[in-house]
Amino acid sequence: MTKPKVAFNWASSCGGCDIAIFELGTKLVDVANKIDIVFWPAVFDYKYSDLEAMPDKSIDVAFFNGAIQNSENEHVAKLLRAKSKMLVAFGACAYCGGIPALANTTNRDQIFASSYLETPTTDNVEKVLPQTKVQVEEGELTIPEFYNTVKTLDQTVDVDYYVPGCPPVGEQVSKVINQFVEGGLPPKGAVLGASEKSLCHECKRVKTDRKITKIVRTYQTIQDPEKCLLEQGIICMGPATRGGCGSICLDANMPCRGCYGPLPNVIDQGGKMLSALSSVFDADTEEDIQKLADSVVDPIGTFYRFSLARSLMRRTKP
Amino acid sequence: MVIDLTERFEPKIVGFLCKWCAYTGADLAGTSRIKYPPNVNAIRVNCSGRVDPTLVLKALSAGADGVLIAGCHPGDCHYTNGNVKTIRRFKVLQKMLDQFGIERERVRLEWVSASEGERYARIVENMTEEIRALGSLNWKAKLEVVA
Amino acid sequence: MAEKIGVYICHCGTNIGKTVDCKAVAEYARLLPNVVVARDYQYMCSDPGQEMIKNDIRELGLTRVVVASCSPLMHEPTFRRAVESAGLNPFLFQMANIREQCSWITENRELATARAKVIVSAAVMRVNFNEPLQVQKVPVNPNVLIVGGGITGIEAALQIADSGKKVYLVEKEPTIGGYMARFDKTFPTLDCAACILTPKMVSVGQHPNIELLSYSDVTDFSGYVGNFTARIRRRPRYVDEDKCTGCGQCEQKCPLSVPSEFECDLGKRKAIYRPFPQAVPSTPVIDREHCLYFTKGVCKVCQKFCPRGAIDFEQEEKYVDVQVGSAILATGFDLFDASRIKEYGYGRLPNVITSLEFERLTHASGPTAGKILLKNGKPPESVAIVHCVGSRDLNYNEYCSRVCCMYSLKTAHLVHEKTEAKVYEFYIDMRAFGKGYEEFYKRLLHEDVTFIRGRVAEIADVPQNPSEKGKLIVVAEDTLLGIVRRVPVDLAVLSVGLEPRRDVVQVAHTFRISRSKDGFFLEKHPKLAPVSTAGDGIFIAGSCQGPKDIPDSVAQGAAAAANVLSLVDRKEVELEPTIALIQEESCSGCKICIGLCPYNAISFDETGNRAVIAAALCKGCGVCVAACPSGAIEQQNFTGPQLLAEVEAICAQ
Amino acid sequence: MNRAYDKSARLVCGALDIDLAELNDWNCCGASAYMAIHELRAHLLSARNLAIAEKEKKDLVVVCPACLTTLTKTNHYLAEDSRFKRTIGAGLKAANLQYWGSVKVRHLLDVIVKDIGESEVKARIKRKLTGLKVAPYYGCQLTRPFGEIDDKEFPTILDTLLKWIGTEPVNFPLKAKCCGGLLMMTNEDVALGLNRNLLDCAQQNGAECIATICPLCHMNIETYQGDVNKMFGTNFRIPALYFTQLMGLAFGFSRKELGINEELIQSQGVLEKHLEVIR
Repeated sequence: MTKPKVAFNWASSCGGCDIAIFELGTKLVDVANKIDIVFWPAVFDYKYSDLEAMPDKSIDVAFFNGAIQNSENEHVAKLLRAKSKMLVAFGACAYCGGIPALANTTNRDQIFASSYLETPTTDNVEKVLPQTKVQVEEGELTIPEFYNTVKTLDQTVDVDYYVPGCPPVGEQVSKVINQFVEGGLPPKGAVLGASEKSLCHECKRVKTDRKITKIVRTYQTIQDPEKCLLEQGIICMGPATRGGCGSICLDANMPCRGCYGPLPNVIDQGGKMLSALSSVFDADTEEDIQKLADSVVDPIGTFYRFSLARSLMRRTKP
Repeated sequence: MVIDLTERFEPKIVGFLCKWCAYTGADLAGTSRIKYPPNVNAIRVNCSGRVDPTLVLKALSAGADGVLIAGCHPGDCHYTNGNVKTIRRFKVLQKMLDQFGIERERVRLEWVSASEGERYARIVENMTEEIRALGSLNWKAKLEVVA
Repeated sequence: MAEKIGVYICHCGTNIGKTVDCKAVAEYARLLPNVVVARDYQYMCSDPGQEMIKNDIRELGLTRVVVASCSPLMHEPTFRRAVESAGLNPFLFQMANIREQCSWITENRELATARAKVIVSAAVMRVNFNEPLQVQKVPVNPNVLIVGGGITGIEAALQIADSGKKVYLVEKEPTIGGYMARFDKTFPTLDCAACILTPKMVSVGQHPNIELLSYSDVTDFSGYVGNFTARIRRRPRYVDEDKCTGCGQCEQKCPLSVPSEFECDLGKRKAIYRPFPQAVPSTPVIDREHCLYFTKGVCKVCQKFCPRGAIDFEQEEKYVDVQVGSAILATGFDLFDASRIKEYGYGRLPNVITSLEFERLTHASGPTAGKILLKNGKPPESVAIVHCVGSRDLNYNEYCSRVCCMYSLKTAHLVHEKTEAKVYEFYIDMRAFGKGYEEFYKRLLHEDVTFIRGRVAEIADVPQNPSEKGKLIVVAEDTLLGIVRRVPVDLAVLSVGLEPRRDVVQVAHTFRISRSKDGFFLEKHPKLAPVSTAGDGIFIAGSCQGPKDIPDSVAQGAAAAANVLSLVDRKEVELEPTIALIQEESCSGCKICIGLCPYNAISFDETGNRAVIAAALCKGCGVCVAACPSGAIEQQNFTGPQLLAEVEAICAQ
Repeated sequence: MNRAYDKSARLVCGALDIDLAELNDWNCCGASAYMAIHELRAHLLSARNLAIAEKEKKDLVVVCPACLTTLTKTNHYLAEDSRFKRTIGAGLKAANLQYWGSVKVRHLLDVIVKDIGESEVKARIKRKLTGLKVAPYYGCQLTRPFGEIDDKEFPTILDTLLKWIGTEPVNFPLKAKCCGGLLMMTNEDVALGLNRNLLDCAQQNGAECIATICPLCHMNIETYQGDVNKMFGTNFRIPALYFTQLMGLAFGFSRKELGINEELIQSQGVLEKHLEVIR
């Protein structure tokens, strides 16, 4: 039996998804033995021209991590789509936009201004901003075009499967790769390597009284490690987030931030979490409710930390 | 007077009306032949407490210029306190919509009893005027332009 | 398989057709996905209209039906029945309201037609996602709760009890009888109120099928049509109803006299009392606020003299739960508080009195034994009767209280009959619409009463000339003469209007029924369902729905009784299946929903680690559906996909 | 005589620690005549004041009931009528102003009685006005048409304040009746008749002076007593004092400071009977 040809790509992301594959540790060797890696720029020296040279559909499966934030990301996404039989959105960024998609609360001009002009450490007297083309003595230099709005992979090209997580946990990664090697894949469009139920289902903390009397941030309180964090006033995205990660954040006394994305029946993770959270506010008068609502700082950053690009609104006012 | 349709922007407003109070109130406005702008398209729900914020986000992202949620006055809810839960969600939603850059005039929570046809008409009229002044939201189309 | 949808656009005569181009809407609908037939017709609710739908279901094999016509509150049941009779599940039908919320709100045909298209497309898109549902049938408990023992409640109670059904009649006061028991004569026949009321009160007291719970109120009312539980608070009388014979010894011996509420504080009663001698039940009640034993710890004279040992100072408030299938609210009205109109001087000027005070003055068993007297004990030489006090006045109540014109005429007649006084009636319009009422007005016109058409501006005590000294000066613009008149009188009787009872908000909450703009309870339909409410199984009758005279109140009491009996004899009722269901495989057990249900219908299954909804308790508000972060709860007939389809259709236009 | 109202109101507010700041660049409220001639422009004038107040993050306190009514009316219309709001908005924009509707308009009397309260007022009393019989005269505009301060037809708020400062408000059934207002210029006979009724009622009920809250009422009562006497053969000499002047006396300010003795009908005799310094 020929080993499946596999590609890994890193687009707009932190690189954690590539690390996640290394995290397989000794298992990585087993995995590597079962597959034939044909493209993995994070690890080996591949050029896009190598990829372009491959025949269409010659790669069996491409794992694509990272969101689409510039023309390079988009180009490679399209390229990999053409060259691969199956394309997998790997990790929160490719699946839902991830942290990079929080850029959708602002826009290119503001990002450039902040990065290249306004930060105190920036020394840019001539106020030079990135240009896609620049003429130098040696000829024309180009860099990719930076987009106003970050997109998910499937908003750019057709996607076969999704693997959530920031990054996907190691145990799930090896399971997923095995699914591709050994078969047993669900129908196209499915989310792999995650549970069909929310994180609450696997969370070991005790849930009792669903009443939120206050909202605090993690540094403002000392957590009870046995009790549900929501009941302690810490916004935990667990109820509105797929499980499967093993609730590792909760074990470290940190709330779920929602990286495993929305549940199967849910079209907008943030909207659902907002609804669930505010429904159990322990306040009945408009005034009291307002007070609690005011203590939710940065709703977008809280409810859509990883899924803004995949949300209904996608970004702030265009 | 002939109204020139091409000139005036007609806001598209999605209304979620609870069947006990607001929807009946809206019916009463009609039965009383009160004239008001036909810009709110009503979706009947049993209680304003059924209105998942996702539905509001859906409407705004799909092309609505505004969303009206209308239920029974606090204390008058047919289901005791469904509307209180609506207030809870609405207050946080409002805060989030601020962040999204959506003007507060576009998404409103109002109380209309079954006998307040006049009030319903006034609310719709007022809301239509305010959104007309703000202009179209047109989220879906604008998203594509700024990509 | 794609659905086959039939769309029917109703003209409703010209109601819709005048402003909506129904043909154009039908043509538009024909092009919508899955629509196989779209027709427009004059009256869809007519027999031929309904037949058209049934035929299409049979012949074209329709799997979904949309009718665009009036509000679903009007004809949804009609069309559901039609669809069902053709073999389609009634919930595969969707109604689009293009009348109340479309054709009637604008005169702009272009806008109305455009809007009708949006409404129809939303219904069509939604109906694709409609699912066949089964209605649940539940038995009807034949027992009936009636709240309020005035003439309306009495009439309803007797009608129902006579048919052999059990009635729980709850009355807040120590006795039944309501306002009617305090009136002297009734218009226009001038028969004595007590003579016609007290026999009925006695019948209530003795009826084997009526359990009278006086001095009590309903604090909680839960359940659903056919199966309600009412919690009734029984306030302590401190007199054992079973032992007391109503001999009246205690009242005679009680040393303490206080102003009598029944007599509008014009007369006295004892600290242990019956509001009036013919009270039903005849058991007295101890007024804890005044009773010397309760205030000072001494006395107990009544206990000493009671031949049956019925006095029980240890009695406590208690709650009883009764199971009923239906309820009639006949909670009546309150009189407008005349002191709110400061310029009329009620409460400030001694000889300005209300019409109810007048009733007590003129009542033979009242504080003056039927003599009409001023505060100084002298008979008045002139009397002004002021209409519309608190009625037809935007500052207070916009509505007409309906009874005041007629009782004012009666007041005039009684003053004329019993005194030598000159009588003036200040009215805005004379409304004498009932049987024999206009004739009564004619009679009064001949009784030497001066009718002045003008709303009274003020009742002053600042004289401007000697003839006004020591008098009340009634100032009004006489709109027939076009001059301002100042009429000096000795006594002014304010014909106060009728208002919702002070506790109307609380009662509306307890029974979860709506109120109309004027504050009275809201009927289901002003013409066709005047004693029904939006709450199935809960009926309203008499002045709690709006001001009514005695004949109308009695008629409504009987009408409500007929409604109740019809419900009881049906034996079972259908419940709307719009309840919430949890999809077991999607529930994560996060417990967000558990505390949200106002009916405690959601419980947690610890072993299965998931929430469970008790279908019988769910009333379908959908709060849990909106809150569930897993999207695991759906509300039947209001599912996410159904509502999203509507939103999308509206936004797509 | 209106200067006396201004002076006394400022002194009283100072004593009560009410920090009054004169509205920057304020204009006429648009009352009376302008409202009748061009309603929209009158509202614009009023809205301009409101907008300036909002910009300065202030609420408005007025002593003139006509200003109160006009400003409140504009506020009400703006809150209820979105078209009106847009029109006014456009007008304000021309002056680089905008108004969101956050400004509250209050009458000083209302502020003193409801916000400052009995104990604060009583704590500042330095002289007794015991037994001074005062007719509390509200005029027509303080409570009408909104009735936000007190009952529209039979207010008692001034009675309450007068009691706090030790005077004896008499029964004055005509307390909210018309003083004749601007009719004094157009239909003097009617206006004088109305005035006579007021004076007569005050005298019948034993009032030694009339406490006023409205500059126009005050002027009519004071200036025209002679004409009333001439026309009706009466002999009224009832001084009128602003409520702030009476408060100022109780608070220990000198008559000169309060503008007392500037009035046409001297109050000296009446006041001297009752004033005594608390030692």
